[in-house]
Amino acid sequence: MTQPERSDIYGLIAMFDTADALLACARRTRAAGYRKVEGYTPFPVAGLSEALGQRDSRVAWIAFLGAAASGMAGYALQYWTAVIDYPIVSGGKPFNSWPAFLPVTFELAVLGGALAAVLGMLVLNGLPRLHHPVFDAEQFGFATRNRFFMLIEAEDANFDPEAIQDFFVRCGAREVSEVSA
Amino acid sequence: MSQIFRPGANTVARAVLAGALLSVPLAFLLGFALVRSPYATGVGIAPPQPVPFSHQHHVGELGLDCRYCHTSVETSSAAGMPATYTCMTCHSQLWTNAAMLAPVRESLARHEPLAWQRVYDLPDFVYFDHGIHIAQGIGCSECHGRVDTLALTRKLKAQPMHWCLDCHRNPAQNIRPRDEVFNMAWQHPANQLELGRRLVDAYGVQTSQLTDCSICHR
Amino acid sequence: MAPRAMVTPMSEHELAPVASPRGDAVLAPGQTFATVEAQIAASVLAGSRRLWLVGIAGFFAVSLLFFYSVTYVFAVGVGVMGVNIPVAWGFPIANVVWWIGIGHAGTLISAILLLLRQKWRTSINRFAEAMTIFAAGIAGLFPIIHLGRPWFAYWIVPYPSNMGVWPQWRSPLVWDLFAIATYIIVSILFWYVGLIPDLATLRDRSTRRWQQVFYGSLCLGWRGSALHWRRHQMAYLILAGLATPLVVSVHSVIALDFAVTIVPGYHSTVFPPYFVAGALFSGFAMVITIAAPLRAWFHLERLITPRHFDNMAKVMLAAGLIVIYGYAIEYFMAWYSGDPFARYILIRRALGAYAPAFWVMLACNVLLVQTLWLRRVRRNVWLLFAVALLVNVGMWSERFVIVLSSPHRDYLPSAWDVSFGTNWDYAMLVGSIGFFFFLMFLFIRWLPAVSISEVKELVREQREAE
Amino acid sequence: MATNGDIDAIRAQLAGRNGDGLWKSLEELSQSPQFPAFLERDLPRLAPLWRAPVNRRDALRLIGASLALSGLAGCGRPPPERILPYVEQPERVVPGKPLFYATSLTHAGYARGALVETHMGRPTKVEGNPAHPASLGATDIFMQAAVLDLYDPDRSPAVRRHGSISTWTVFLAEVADLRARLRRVDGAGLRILTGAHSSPTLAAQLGALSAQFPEARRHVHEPGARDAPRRGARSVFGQAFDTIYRLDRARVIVSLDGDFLAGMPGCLAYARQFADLRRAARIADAGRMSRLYAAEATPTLTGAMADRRIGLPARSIGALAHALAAELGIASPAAAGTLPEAARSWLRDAARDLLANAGAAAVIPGDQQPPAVHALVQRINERLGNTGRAVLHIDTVAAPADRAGTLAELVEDMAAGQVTALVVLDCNPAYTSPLAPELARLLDRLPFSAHFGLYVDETARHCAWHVPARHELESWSDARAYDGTASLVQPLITPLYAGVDRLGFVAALAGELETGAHDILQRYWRTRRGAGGFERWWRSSLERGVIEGSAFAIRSPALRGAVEELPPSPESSAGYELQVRLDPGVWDGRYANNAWLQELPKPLTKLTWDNAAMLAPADAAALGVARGDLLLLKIGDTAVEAPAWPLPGQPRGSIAVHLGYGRTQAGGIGSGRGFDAYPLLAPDGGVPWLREGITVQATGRRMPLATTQHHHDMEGRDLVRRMTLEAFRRDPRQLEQDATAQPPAESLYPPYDYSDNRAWAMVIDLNACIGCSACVVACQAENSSPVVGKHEVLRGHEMHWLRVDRYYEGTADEPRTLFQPVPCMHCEKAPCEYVCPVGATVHDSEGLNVMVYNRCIGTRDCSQNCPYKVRRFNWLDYTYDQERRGTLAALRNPDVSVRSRGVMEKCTYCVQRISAARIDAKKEGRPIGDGEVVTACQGACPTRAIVFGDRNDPGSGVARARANPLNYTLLAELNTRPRTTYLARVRNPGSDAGGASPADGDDGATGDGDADE
Repeated sequence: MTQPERSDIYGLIAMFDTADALLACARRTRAAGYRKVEGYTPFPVAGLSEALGQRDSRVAWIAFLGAAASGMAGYALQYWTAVIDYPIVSGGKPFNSWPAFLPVTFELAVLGGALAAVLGMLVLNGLPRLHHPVFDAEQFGFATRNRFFMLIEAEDANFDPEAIQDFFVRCGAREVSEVSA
Repeated sequence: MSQIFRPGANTVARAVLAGALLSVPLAFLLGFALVRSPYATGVGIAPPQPVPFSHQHHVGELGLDCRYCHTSVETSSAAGMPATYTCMTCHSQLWTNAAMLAPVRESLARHEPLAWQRVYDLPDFVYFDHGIHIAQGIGCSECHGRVDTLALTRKLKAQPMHWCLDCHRNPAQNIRPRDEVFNMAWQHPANQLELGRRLVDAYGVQTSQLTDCSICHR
Repeated sequence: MAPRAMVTPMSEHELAPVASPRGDAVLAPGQTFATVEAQIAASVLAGSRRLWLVGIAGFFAVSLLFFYSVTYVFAVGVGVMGVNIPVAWGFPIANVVWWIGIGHAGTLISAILLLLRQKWRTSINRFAEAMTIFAAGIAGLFPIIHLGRPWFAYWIVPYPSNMGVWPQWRSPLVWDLFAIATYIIVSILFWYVGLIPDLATLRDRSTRRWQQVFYGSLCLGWRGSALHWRRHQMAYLILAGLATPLVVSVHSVIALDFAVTIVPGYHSTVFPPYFVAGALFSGFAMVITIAAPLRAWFHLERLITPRHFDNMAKVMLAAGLIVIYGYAIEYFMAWYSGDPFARYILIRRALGAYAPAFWVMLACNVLLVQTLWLRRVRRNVWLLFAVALLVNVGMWSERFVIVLSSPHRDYLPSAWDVSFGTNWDYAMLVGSIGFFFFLMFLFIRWLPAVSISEVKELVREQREAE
Repeated sequence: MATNGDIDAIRAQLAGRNGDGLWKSLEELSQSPQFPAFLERDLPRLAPLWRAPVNRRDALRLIGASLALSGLAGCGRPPPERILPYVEQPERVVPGKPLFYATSLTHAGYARGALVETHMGRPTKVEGNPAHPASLGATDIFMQAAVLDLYDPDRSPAVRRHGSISTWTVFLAEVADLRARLRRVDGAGLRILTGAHSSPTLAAQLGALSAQFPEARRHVHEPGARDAPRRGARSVFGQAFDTIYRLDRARVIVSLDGDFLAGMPGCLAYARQFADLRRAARIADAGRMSRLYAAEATPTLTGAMADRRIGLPARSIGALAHALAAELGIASPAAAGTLPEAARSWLRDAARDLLANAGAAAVIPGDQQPPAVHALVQRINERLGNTGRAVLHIDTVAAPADRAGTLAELVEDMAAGQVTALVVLDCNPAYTSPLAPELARLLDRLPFSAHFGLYVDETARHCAWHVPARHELESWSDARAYDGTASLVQPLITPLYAGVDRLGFVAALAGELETGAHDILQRYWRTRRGAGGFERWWRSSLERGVIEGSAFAIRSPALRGAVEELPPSPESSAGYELQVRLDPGVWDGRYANNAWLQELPKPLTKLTWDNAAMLAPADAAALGVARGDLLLLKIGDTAVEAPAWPLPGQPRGSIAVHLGYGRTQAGGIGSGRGFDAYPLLAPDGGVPWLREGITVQATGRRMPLATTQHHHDMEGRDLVRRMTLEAFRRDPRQLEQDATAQPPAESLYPPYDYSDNRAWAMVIDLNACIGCSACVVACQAENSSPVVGKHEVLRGHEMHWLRVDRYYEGTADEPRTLFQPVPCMHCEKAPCEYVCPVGATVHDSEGLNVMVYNRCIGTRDCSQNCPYKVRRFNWLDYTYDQERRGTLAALRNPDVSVRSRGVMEKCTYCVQRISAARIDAKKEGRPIGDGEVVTACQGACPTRAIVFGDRNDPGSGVARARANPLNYTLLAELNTRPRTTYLARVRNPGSDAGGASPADGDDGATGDGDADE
């Protein structure tokens, strides 16, 4: 399609009354050929992100890697300090008393995993981001309370305000407004 | 609804977050730097002394042997500081009325000891024994550096515990022939390690024992 | 009390609140997004309350007692506490174990119940988590207070010191450091991650500028987009998955402080599971102790329903039974193993110098708990509150008995002696409790004590339930 | 107690300072006017924590804070330190190397040879002098504690006249006047009162003085004087003798209340000889040991070691002696009837063994027994042919009471106004006598009275003049041992205070002002020995610490007169008897200000800092009192309040109290502790130690008593392994079989291999250990262990690294007493180590369980996990006060770290001595020889019960001892693999059937050969 660049517009946003309405609309976006779509809800709505065709599970992998790395580092630290750097006889036990090294290894693995998961989530979500165009949208304050929003970005290949407008209306949006970039 | 924050806030927020995360390692680094700094170790600081004694002059130029003043260095844990009489053996003849030496003459006259400022001060719970190090072929300069080049005595090497351990773990890297111990100018040969290993065996240095806590702490 | 009026376009949920299908709902019937939000947010955003001021002032005074006595002990030496040879571990250690135990319920509710898809957790997990963080934090202080040279406490941390020496990794005390520190950090992360969306809600509810900035920056600019939620939920689930083994490991490690020694009365393989159970036991007791007044005070009756108390009581009962099993096994093993030393100490426990504490422990943790079999007790909030309170007392006596009584009759009769707390010990114990509630008060005033977004999710599900 | 005024003032001074600043400011404070006073009041000398909380807290907060801050300041630069070299280096003094000097320390007038360790002129530690007959290389608690007395800040620093500071010269002037006045009257009215002393030089001086003043009289007052033995000797020999013993020649010893292991001047030698016939090595080799019968009126170490013990009231001992004599056919079989059955069977067996071992036995009467008993026992020994072999007579050694007047006579004369001038030479009659109050009153009226002593004590307070004496370690003198051997006393340190030598003082009285003690001493010995080669002789005598061949000759006087009848044993229902004994710790009160001795647990009661009224548990029950309940002891019109101490083995109807407490002018440590028992002594000469017909009643009040052992039963745990000699003979390997019967728990980990290195180990022979506790004080002295005070001992905070456990078995009336010294076991699988989070206690390659104080953060997990509970913790700052008071800091062993608050400490096997030996050996390129490292406890032990050395050297004593079949491990079932092991206690009670009499066969204990082959 050929559309003039609308650089002063971030996208079109629609407000829905219920999660179900939003979900229903979301399920139709892909059929309608929209790709750069985002939904906003006050609580996680099951199925929404799938409906919008989002498949990102990198957080899990990041967490797993974090846990594995810091766990191994933990054991390595103990082994190096107790066996290589300064071995001292303590209680007549061998320098590498591996059973006694496991608790710390485990705790560090958990710590690493948790930190990785949270940081990963923040980074992937691009947080912190205190300022964002979508905050300018009318009524958007209710997105974290009891209203449900859907936004189609100007970036979208076939972005056409009028078309999107009545697409949203057809989906039963309570009101549609423009979000300036 | 309207924006609460200006666009710049994003960068600020991220900077703050990153800073918070980085501050922890930075604080650690600062600590390390501090305890290793001359402020803490006293390296290179020549404390004021009653008499501006110059090792450079007495040892470097006149060639006095360490043991002439530090008499008990071979026999005892303490190297020993010269009694006023020791100074006066020469200075009753030389520089007999040099103003610089007035405190020495006074000490003799009043029979009051000279009060020197410690330069190397190990903690009281460290029991370092000069005698055994000398006997096992550790030269003065290994720990004290080229004292014979100092016009005013100052600490040339910080002496933290891990520094002691480095040598106690592998004395071969620092040990030297016994007859070179008091030779300040002695240089480690190229084959030091190989020479060291021979000396360690010859002098019966029991390396396995040198890292025992009880070797230095009681 | 009433939520401030808001300009909200009407949505049919407000028009026709749905009655919950089952009588025994997690939430009271007729809840809507707006109402839950209002109820929860009210406690935070509404103007100051006299009751709150009085309470926090009182607890602050008690915390001062804590800080004074700690300073004194640091200044003069641990000798002012009731410790000696052979009883070299005293109140501080008992307090660590007790506080850590209390600190366990939060994570359990948030993590394990989340994994078990227990919906009823949503109303209580948030402040339970806060409780966990504060309790664990206080627990983390006591080992330091216990030290002879607290100013060298950092030597237990592995760092490249210029002494060239390292921690001694075989020591369970080192494991403690890592366990407790990890536990505190993970709890905070878990709590904060769960808090982010609610902070956003508060940002959008608040009308005063400073509140908007405050909550706005705390929520990191949360937008609630589907992708945010997707990752958020994944991270949250992973945290739960990690926290669950963690919470078990923490009190097991604490138990190992005792179990790995050869002190008769400490040296017992049953300690780890039995300490963990004890932790949940005292933890849930503390949750109830806090939930009951909180609910009455902020009128959260419709969020925290009798069913919550019922469930918590059941968990308490279950944990209590495991604890009782632990007591029994201790005695059984002492008899069965034929170890004369263990036998002797367990008898002295019941009859010796520490007998009073021992019998208090049995009365509270064994007898009293049996009342929880009765639905009437489980459903009567204030009755349950009383039971929970006494269980806390009983659990402290348990820690006290284990820590102090065991070494006082160990191997060589010539070395036997007894030791009891001095005023400083009691000052620190009472003070730490005061400090804990001081922190709780700050929390309920500044942050939503119940998870808004999760309750909303629940509301939606209840609507679909018809 | 500090008024808040003080505190605030100090706070003000401290305000706004931190770290080093505060530290320094505290330094300044110590000079500021109010601080010393404030220390006086709030920080009694050695232990900061004696008094009740409140004000102490303020004081300690300052200290604690400053320490905490300086601890943090530790991160920065260390505070600048100064080095003070000698102006003129003394010969042989090498900084950092100790020197040992031979000298003598006297106790109750008798000398024991000592080798004193000095660091650059500071005496820090006393060892025994092997060349000296009364020491044989061993020491007792009093010798060990002498160095603390030397540095005692409470010692009198100046001459005093009527209580205010004066000078020696002023005193000399007055003495000159006095002498002028006295010369006119030939010294009439001059009296000299001394304690017991054995110094030949002093005797000569006093003789010369009497020559100057014919009319002057001398009096001797020694509370522990041994009059009864001498009076007894005189009654049978017509002349006073001292009776001494050679117990290595006695296969059978019968003690009639005679505590030869502790009470007597020769006790160190006796203990060694006694042990030589009983130590495990000998039992294992020869299967034989001597047998000790002990009858005693109050539990003593001798009774604790006895194979057959019987407790009888003191008043019945005489009857027992008589009955024994009767059994042996010396006396007419009279009084025996009134003795209890137990006593009679004891008697029969004793008599049987004595007869069977005639000539190789000794009967030893107690010093507290009346002369008649001694007389009778002399006859018994004579009859059995023991005299001349195990029992020897020599001329009296210490200043004999019979050539001088007694204190009673002196007081009489003073009352009668016949005394114008009195000189009191180191004794303290205004306290150590029932006549004290009267004497004090009379002293105040006396025109001239001078007191010469270490302290401004009770007597000094009532004398016009007080002259501070020099401590023995500061002065020149000489003295004789129990066997007459003379030895020199030489100064090891320049006097700390303006003290005067004893010899110099007496010389001054004799008008001789210019010659010092050293010259006087040399002059005397020149006259005795002749000038030829004197200097060399003098040097060698000084170096050896003994004067060659000065021992008294053995006399063999003939018996005279007939056996005198002894009163039969009175009915036991004759009410309570009261025995007054010398305290095992503070003796007659002279050591009351010695904190080491005060805090040393008394061997049998384990009581510290107090004395008590010891009574039979049965009597306590009858009176309805328990430990610490205050009793009112009444005799006539004197009444004393004393806390009750039910003591197993104390005979019923008999109460024993210790002297030496209740002092008012002892100093900061000793004043106001316990109760004064002197008023209970019989005022007349009579039998001073026993009072009949005393009434006892409970007051209903209590006082806390600080004891270090609360539990006295082994609870059926096999801690002190013990068996009879018969059992051992039947099956010598029985202990090893026990060990193999229940092998210790297996360990998952392989044992660490020490075979390629030295492996230090210690073995303690429970047959030789007599429980005297010399090792405990020696350990304290060597390792500078702090004293904590009664308040802290009550809280279980005592700091002794080595304790001597005392267990009872049997009945409360006739208990068997077991001693077990418990140092650190240095376990190879040490439970304390693996629980330490910072590795502050770990193993070294020679198998020592080392404690790194400077790494310790004070988790105390190691102590929790130590099954032997040998670790000690610095609960509070116990060394602060010593830091403040220079003299006490000077006592510290420079080779041992000073432990700060919050740090764990424990027995190190004297690692500092091991290091010294290792370094010397390395320098000389040789291995460390066996016996080259001697631990402090080992060196002090009178009986050589402790063996220490390298387990891996098969020739070493310790290796041999570990191979002894009696060797066993304490709590072996725990599998801690200790390096310290014990040799099981073997008793030799024989049996009524007369089996296993020590008589059968010759165990080499005959002839005159020393038994330690």
